[in-house]
Amino acid sequence: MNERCAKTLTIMLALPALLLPAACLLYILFKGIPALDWAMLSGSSQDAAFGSISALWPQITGSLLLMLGACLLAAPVALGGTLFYALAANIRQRKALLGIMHLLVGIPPIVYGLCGLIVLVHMLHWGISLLTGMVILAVIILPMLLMNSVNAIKRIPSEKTAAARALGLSNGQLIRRVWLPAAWPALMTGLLLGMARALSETAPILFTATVFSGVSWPDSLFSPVTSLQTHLFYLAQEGANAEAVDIAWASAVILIILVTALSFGASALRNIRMNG
Amino acid sequence: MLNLWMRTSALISLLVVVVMLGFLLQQSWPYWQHDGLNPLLSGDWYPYEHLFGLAAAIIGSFWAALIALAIAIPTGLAAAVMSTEILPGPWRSLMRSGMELLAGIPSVVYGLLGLWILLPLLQSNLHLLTGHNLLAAGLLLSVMVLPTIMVMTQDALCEVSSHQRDTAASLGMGWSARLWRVLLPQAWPGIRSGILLALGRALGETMAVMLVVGSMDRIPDPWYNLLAPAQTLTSRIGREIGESAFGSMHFSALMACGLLLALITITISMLAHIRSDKISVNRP
Amino acid sequence: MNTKKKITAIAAAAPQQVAAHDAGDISLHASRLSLALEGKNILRDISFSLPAQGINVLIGPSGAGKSTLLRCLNMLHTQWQGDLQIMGRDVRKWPDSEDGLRRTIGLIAQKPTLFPCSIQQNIVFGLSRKDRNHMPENRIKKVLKQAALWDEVKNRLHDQAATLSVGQQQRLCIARALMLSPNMLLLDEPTASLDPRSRQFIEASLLELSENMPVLCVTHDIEQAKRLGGKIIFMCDGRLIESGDSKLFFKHPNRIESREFLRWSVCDCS
Amino acid sequence: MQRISYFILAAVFLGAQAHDAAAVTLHAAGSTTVLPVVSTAAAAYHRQHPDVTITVSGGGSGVGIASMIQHTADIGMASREIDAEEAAKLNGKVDVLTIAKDAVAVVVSKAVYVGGVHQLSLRQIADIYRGKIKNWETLGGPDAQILVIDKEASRGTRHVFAEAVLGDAHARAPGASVISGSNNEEQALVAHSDQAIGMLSNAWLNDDVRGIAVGEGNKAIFPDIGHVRDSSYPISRSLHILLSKKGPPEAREFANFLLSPQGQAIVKKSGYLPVR
Repeated sequence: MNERCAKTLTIMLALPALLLPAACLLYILFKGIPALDWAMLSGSSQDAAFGSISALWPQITGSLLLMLGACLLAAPVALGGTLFYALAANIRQRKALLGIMHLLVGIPPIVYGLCGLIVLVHMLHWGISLLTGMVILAVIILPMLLMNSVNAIKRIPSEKTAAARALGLSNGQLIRRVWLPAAWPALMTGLLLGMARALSETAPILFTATVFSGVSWPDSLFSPVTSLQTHLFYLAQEGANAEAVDIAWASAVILIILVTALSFGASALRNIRMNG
Repeated sequence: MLNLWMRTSALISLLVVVVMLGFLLQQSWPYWQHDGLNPLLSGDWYPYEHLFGLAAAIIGSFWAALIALAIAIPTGLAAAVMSTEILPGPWRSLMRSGMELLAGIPSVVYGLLGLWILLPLLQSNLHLLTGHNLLAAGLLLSVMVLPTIMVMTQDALCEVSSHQRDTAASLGMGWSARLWRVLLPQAWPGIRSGILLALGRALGETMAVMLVVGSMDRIPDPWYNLLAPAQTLTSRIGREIGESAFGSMHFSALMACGLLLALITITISMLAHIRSDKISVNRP
Repeated sequence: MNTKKKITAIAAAAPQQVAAHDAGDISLHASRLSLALEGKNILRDISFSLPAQGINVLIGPSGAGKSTLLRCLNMLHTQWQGDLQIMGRDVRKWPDSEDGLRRTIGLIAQKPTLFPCSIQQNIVFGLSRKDRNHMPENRIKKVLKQAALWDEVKNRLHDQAATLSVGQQQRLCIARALMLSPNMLLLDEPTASLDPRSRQFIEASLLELSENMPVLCVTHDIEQAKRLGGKIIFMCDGRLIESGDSKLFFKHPNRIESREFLRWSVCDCS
Repeated sequence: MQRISYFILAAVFLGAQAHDAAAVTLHAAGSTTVLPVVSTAAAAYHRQHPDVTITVSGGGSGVGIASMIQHTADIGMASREIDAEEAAKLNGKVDVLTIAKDAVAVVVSKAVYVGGVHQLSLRQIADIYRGKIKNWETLGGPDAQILVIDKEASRGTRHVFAEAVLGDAHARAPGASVISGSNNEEQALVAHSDQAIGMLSNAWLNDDVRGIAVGEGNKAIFPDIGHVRDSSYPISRSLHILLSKKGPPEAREFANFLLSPQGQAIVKKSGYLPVR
């Protein structure tokens, strides 16, 4: 009797956790799908005036550019850091590296934005630009990527490494022929999750990389972009304009589809690792 | 070549921390020099009168985070217990996917949800002047940190060995006794890390909070009044950073907010890291 | 509160009633136990019974399903088919649910598993909160003596349990099970990972305990089975092959599988 | 891996550079009151001059002026006059062009307007913002507490409003109960409430957000274009764009476009008063 009470109580407490994901998702889809039609995705923002900007391609392009740039910048550093951890570091350096990564993970994204504003926008005179946004997002996802790849390398059985060493493989050969083939699904999983994270961060790029409108394709790395995330924020403030609100929900749906696709990809890769 | 790459990468990681904290301190230095630590105790923030009191924002940040945790901890723990100890396997992974989905929704979308569902609800049900208040921020944050707590607790519960479970069961301990006396105590280090990470996330969340908190620089009066518009550190930064001139005292004060936020969250994540440092540091 | 007390009272009373009724005859009776997990037949048609006291040894090669059978007996596995009576009572209809059944049967696992607290707290871990707080010293002393551990831990009852050696830990597990005053003791290879001295201690205390209650000890060690004596149950590949008196079994095994096992310590039953 | 990623990075960079060599991108930032005009004009201008792209972002008049000081934008947008401190920093390096005139309307929720509040004197408005009047009943409206909406300190609308009503552009408003940012955000706040008062450019008025007359007795004046033109409405202002004297010539051409009949037509369509 007592046990049943305890279980019922637990389920009651847990109910919000069951219902919330479904409720949030359904509400967003309910609001966003009707507003989402192909006409919105085509054309260029230059054709439309303020508040009725209905072509979302420039925003999607901007978001994807920021995301790809961030990954291209962060991935080599994360991989290099992992190899340093695995091959060159002594115990103290290892602890220090992990400590630094935990420290970086804890810092709120907006603080990265502030530092980017000081150093990149003002001191290096990059201005509000695509490159600034890429670098800031790269720093934000760096600790995630690095910790993930350290774990991936650690999960390779030490016998494999020892056997390769016994065959006289050099560090480079060891990495290329043993570690990468064994760890690539895990590394890719981390990368995909990092991409999802870069797509959903808004605060740090709001005042360092993006503008309200006027960009369909950035001229160079030093020109600003528009992005889905920040577009959503601008539109979210326009509560009274029915059309803007529709577009906001549509943007939310697109953003969630992109993020979910990435994390589903990550899950699929995780399963490959389990099976293979 | 390989060596150079490895060492450069490690150095970059270190450099990021040093550069970030260094420049934050450098830019906020005029602010600290101007008034010392006094502004931490004052709630008056009037940039044009050169009054930069941080107390209202600090108190607001902590209130919002505490409300979030007060809701998310029981719910998250119960959800984790339910999924690992009550539900059969397939349901467990469904719940986990749900949580990952919740965690994947960008914070600005939560802001949109808050603005369009939560605020009108609060305003009409509690008969308030406006739904913009600390409670709204706390409620929104609780949804956002729920996945952190739930997933960390789930992992921690799964790590309790089956030997411990079987032994407790074969001593005739009931379900709730096993939960309270064996599972939760042994999973506590993991749960604690989850809670601390959630606290850090709640303190540092910007977009959603900024849209619903009301942005009034006022210390809640009386101190437990959560139904009036208030301010948080992140919302202050997000709203005002664009309008302050680089190098001005206003800019410096905002950097001080950022530094403060960074120091608080670093302390929290270090606390979470030190005790949960189970990752062995052996050569793979 | 009231209900709970009542149920506890019934559980405590039940065995005595049964004992009076069955007059020290049979304490456990299993007939046609089968268990399939994930489509694999682990146990097939197992029938046996245990007398009201004395030692019983469940022997067989590894993978024979011995541990699984033990876990079925105290309902850690519940999906089995067949009929199982303990103290003359159907285990599926136990008055105080599975937890009450498990308090009546002490199960000791192969790997000593202690909780991260002191030795004394470990001993009283299975009791209710009230009993934990007001446990007389001499009761603890008694169970520790029964488990042949008292002399080694009498001065360090408040030390962390993890500071004990593995052999001592296993005896602590036995003491912890005895603390619940079980009517039966099941042991899953209790000495498999222990040094000879600890093994000796445990075997001695098992023989002593078996004078008052049935003890069922799983082992794959033929020598240990010989030392313990009593009744032998021989299992192989999820089937019960042969059971009977220990001396007879070792001298004249009836079945070819038994002979093979006694000679090579392995057998092929499939 | 590393070499590949740098190659890709370089390719992206060059690709972006080579996209349109003759293209010029101008960046406009500042007041959200001016933003709709500039945003629409920028789109129209781009259609006529495809080689000039103008990106637009908001932030408020303070941002518009600060971005001229910091050289982070080519065109600044401001809905208030430059104050002494800013003028000292600008040091005469910037031209200020007035492109439109506008009234800052005192707005109330529909329920308040319907409930009987059609006009307020400057003194009454000041008392509301100072926290001396807290209920609409005092002013002849419904019995409801007043939701006093203030704006972020950098917003041009607030400067003009505070100067006219409270006597100082930076005056505190201790009676305020919530702070809003952009005009859109404030419009949404007023529309969602039944008891709000706020300040909005008169281009944002609609059925849910009603402007009220300002003044004593029968001398009260509604904030419409006619009263702005003859300067009788007490809370009015000029909308400016700021151009650096050393800035790109394209920025100046765009300014001329804004002052041309076509540009002024956009001003009028946006709800403001043309200057030419």
